Amino acid sequence: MSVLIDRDTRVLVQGITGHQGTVHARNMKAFGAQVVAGATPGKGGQEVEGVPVFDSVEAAVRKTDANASCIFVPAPFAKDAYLEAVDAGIRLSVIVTEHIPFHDMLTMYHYGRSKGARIIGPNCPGIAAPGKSKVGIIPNVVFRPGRVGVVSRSGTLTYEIVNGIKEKGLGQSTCLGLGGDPVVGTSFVDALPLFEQDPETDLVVLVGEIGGTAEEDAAEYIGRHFTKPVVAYVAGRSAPPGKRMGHAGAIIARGKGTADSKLSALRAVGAHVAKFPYEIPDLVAQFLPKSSAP
Amino acid sequence: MSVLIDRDTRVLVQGITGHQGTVHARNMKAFGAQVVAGATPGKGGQEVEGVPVFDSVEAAVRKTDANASCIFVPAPFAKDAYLEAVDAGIRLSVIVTEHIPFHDMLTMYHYGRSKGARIIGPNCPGIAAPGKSKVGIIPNVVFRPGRVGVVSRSGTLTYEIVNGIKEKGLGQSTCLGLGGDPVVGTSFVDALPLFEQDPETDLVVLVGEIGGTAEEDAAEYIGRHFTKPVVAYVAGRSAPPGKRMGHAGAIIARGKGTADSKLSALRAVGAHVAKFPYEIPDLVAQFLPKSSAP
Amino acid sequence: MVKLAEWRGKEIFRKYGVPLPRGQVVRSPAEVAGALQSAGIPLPCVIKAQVLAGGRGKGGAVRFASTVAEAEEATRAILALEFKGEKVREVLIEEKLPIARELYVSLTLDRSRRLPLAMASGQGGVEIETVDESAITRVLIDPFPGLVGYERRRLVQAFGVTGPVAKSVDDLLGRLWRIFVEEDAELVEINPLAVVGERVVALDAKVIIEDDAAFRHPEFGDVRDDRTPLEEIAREKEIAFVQLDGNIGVIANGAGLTMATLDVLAEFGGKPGVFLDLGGTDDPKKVTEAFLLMAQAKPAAVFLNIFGGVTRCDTVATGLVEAMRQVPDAERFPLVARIRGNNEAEGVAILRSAGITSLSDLKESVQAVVAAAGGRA
Amino acid sequence: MVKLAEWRGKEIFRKYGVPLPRGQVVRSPAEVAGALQSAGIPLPCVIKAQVLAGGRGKGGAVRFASTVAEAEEATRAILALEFKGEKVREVLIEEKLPIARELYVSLTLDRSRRLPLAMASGQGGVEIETVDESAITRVLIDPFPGLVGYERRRLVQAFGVTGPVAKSVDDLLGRLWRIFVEEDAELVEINPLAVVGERVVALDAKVIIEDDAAFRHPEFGDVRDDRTPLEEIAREKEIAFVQLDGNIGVIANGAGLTMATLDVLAEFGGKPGVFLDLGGTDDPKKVTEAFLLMAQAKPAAVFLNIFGGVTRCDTVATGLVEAMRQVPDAERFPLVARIRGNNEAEGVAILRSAGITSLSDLKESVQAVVAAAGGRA
Repeated sequence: MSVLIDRDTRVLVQGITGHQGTVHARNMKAFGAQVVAGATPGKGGQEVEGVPVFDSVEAAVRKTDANASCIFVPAPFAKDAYLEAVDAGIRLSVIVTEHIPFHDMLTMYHYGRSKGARIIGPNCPGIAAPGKSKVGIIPNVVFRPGRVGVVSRSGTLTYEIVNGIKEKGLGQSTCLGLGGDPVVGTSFVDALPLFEQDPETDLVVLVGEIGGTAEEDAAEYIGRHFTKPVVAYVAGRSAPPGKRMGHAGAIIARGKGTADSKLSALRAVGAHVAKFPYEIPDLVAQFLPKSSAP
Repeated sequence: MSVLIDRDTRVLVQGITGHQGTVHARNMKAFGAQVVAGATPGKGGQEVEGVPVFDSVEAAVRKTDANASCIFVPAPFAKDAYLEAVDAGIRLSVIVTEHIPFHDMLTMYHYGRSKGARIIGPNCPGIAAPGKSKVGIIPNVVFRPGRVGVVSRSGTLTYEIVNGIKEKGLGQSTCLGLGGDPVVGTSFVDALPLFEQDPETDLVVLVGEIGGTAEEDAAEYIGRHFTKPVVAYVAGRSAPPGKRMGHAGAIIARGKGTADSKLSALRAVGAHVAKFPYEIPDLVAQFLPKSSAP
Repeated sequence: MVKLAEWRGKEIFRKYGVPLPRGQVVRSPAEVAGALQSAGIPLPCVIKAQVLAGGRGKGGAVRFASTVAEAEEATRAILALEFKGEKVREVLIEEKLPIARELYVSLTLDRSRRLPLAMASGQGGVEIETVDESAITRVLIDPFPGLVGYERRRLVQAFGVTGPVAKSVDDLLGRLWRIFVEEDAELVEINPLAVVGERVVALDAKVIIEDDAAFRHPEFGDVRDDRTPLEEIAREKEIAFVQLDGNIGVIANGAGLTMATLDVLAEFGGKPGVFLDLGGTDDPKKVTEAFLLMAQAKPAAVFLNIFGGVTRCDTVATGLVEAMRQVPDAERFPLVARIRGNNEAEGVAILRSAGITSLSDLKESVQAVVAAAGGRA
Repeated sequence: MVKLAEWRGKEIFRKYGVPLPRGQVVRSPAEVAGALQSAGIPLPCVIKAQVLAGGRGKGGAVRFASTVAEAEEATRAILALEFKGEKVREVLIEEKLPIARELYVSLTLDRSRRLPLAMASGQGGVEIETVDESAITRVLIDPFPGLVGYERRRLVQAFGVTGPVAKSVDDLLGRLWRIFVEEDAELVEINPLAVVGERVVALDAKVIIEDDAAFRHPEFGDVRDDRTPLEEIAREKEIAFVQLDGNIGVIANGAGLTMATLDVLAEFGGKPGVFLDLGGTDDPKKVTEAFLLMAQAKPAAVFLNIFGGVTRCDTVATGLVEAMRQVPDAERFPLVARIRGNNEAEGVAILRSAGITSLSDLKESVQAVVAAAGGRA
């Protein structure tokens, strides 16, 4: 069992007829994911990358038993797309869309939660479990099946880190990109228990960044409950306060959210902290339990 | 075990300092209920009927471990009082208050439900389990412990029926007054499973009235799942369409909600239908399983 | 229920930006010419009686006019109508639009599901009860997050419209939802909703504000609704009072008990004329007030059925005796009482000493009051 | 972030009925006398610079005047200020109220709990960061059902006010909640909230509208915020672009990678001058546009760090080469590139053939760019 997805995951792509939706539907299929349906209002009946498109999520679920969705719908309509997925019974949605207003996200998160549904993202690369499935946009080529879990708030930085782990001759169990927004559906403290319980993960790489207290919360959780080795990196040590550094969530506000605060919290609970991203693969190799398959 | 409440139920009275709140706090105590706290904003520190009063529900729960509330707060403030109870961890609230706007009740119901909380009412007499506890305003004198369950949309009519059962030498397990509003927290279909599962109930008296389709829904449930005998009565056979008959929910609207529709649905699933309320005790005596203790 | 006449419903629609025909309310033919001009209503125009009952079209309460003089004449004629028992006090004059299609849309409450319910049909302009179920689309709405985009799309699809008309419907639905919630409505209905060119326009407006939420909407305090004058007074006094077709007044405590009493009465040949639910009151003054109101309805006889649970029988009896003392001779009625429960003996004693018949069996009491009413009829 | 100046925040407050001092904005001393009269502002009055930076009181950007002439003079003086680097364009003139107490209240987002957070303190008029935690009451608010009565009561209690003042605060809190939600705010703050007689009045207003929700609020389209001119242009082009204190421009793809690159640069003695996140773009035109913007910031050197995952290295290289061709001589800068991943070989070849240094080790590349920037400084 990988984390959140496996070979049986049946993926619906919301917004499949757009450029991004089409490209990544193809990539997910190439990675081995079961992409069973697409949904775009008014485009029902078409096929995209060999995948049937439906007018509504309800119809897509009814006809294909899709049980996870990947959302590429533009920000002004993303809330609606997600609520439609929840009401149609989808319980896992990866939201790739960037620039969703956080007030919308509050509604999405709390409504979804009341129905037992989980969001990964928004503004995130999604989930990939090499050899099994992928819901999202993480490049296929960086992966190799293995026993390292990766959980991150970044996109491209994560790809480079995952690629570095591969180049070191190691592989990944599941890589989870949580997204760079101030309000995310799944945060480190939500994700870590999944890795703790996953028998295929022996070590977790945690990639944080400035803004908020997700890393501090993670450190508290790690100190109390997490038994596997953690390699951690936090981007933004040199960022000035009050500026949004590319991600809506990457901002030091009123003295809160500095890299130093996060790093010292993580160090205090025994995480192996990398100063530079290129040190991560070495740390992984050093602390990965020796019993791990390569 | 009775239905919903028992000897361990710790009752908080919201609005205890008002006339109704005070009177019924006293009556509940006289019935044997553990009334452990009252709450009225700004009146914290007082005592009413020997019960300590708190400014907030949160404080009342923290200090007294109250686990059910009985709400007498006036309609414009009832929504707030209920939400406060839910947020303080109360999972059972009897709302006696009449005239709560149904839009408020929609919020209360769905918010409460998302937290796993249950409402009895509003505009209802509440719950009484003779010999055990009472949350609400049903008169103490009509009861006698026994094996007849009563579930009803009416108030006084129920008292008279319960009293009739007592005068027949029989007694009640639990009496549940659901309230006369169009939106109630607990309807017949929500209540019947509780009586089905209650080993102390051998027969259920169902007292309906015109308006809505709660009795038709109940009939469907009874036909499929209910194994105990049901004696049913529906008030309002002679009521004209389009008029609210005292209860906000008692209205035949656009052809829906007639007594005939309800009575024929109940008859069709084998309920023993009383034409007049005074026939109910006889029917109960006739159909109560012989093994029942008196 | 606070049922709003079409023109008041449309005032709300205007406030929320729902597209409407140009129109104005007048209360006399003399206002017609000015209204046409000030509201910019072109000819031909439509003149509609502002009454709460339905079926105005067939009932002669809607007319068309091609000239100002015709409009004045139509207004005069309609203001002279008594439509299904209701005097016409206002007339709404509106432009006559070129209608491509008539649709139906409404928001109401699904009591069983405890959710707002949207209904849409491509077959508007007729009573929705007569439309085949297969031609009606129903969408249940979660109060949180409210009527969302994909639900609106399903409703739009029910109309089979596309392009700008679909956009216009989608926009309209969002506005109706806001009205439903913010105005505490129990019904918001547009029938017909007309397709006019590339947009939809609300030709009619049916809005009912929930009675229990009236305290949040003092602006509707003057709405008379379709209550009788006595029902109106009862409402002000917060007494549940409904006038019916028969001649026997029924007073009981509790809505269920009062209804049940009516049922028994009807079964034994009585004709209920007034439903009066005393509620949980314990206050003799309130009882007196209720009886005086009952007297004004001039029943042939009155049946009082009280079960004293929370209420005490003796205080009800005291209130009743006081009321009978105050009732003018012209409004006197024979009275049969049945009071049981709390302080029953004291109550019965009070009644008997005032010469009021008091029985304890329901069937017997009902038969007595039917006889009393018949004897007087 | 769309940070609104005090007067614009107060325009929103007014729309939602938040009590304010009488006041008016002026843009020149000549408007002062008219403003005092038309807004009915009594003397003495307060004159406040409309700038985004805090600490106006101590910084001479708030003055008092007892006569019209004094008010004009104060306006002239303040309009001449450059406050913490920001030119003063508007001045807000307001009545000076008799203040009994100064309170603090705000609504913001608790990211960890994913809930709106209300904060209240009886110690207003100072920066909330300097107030002791024990003097701050925090209430998390569920978006459904919103800020409810008992939560407002807890906030009111934080102020230790009662009677009509408490009622005024309770009413205010409901209005602030509506602003927070309906205006898509990320911060609504009143500091100080003044007790004046039996009510509270918002003396200051700090409202930040969320950037991502700007599409729902075209009315704030002209707000300049505290962005630099180049940041303003970048925002219009939807490029994540932040100007910093140093002299080296950093272009990377992805916020995390760009931040990490800055960190490495700083560690090896470089001084980042521009943060430019290309995002997930694959479009050479967009890359060209980003480079031209970077050139305008006149960096001493530029470091390009690309990991091609979704992005292709060759298209980035193509865009870069095209940009270097278009950059005017005056804006030329030394460039070090590191591109890895998707189509890496093709990308490197394109760069090398255009004479651009391309290394693959991050540390080496960073050292090279630091040297290049130093050589030019």
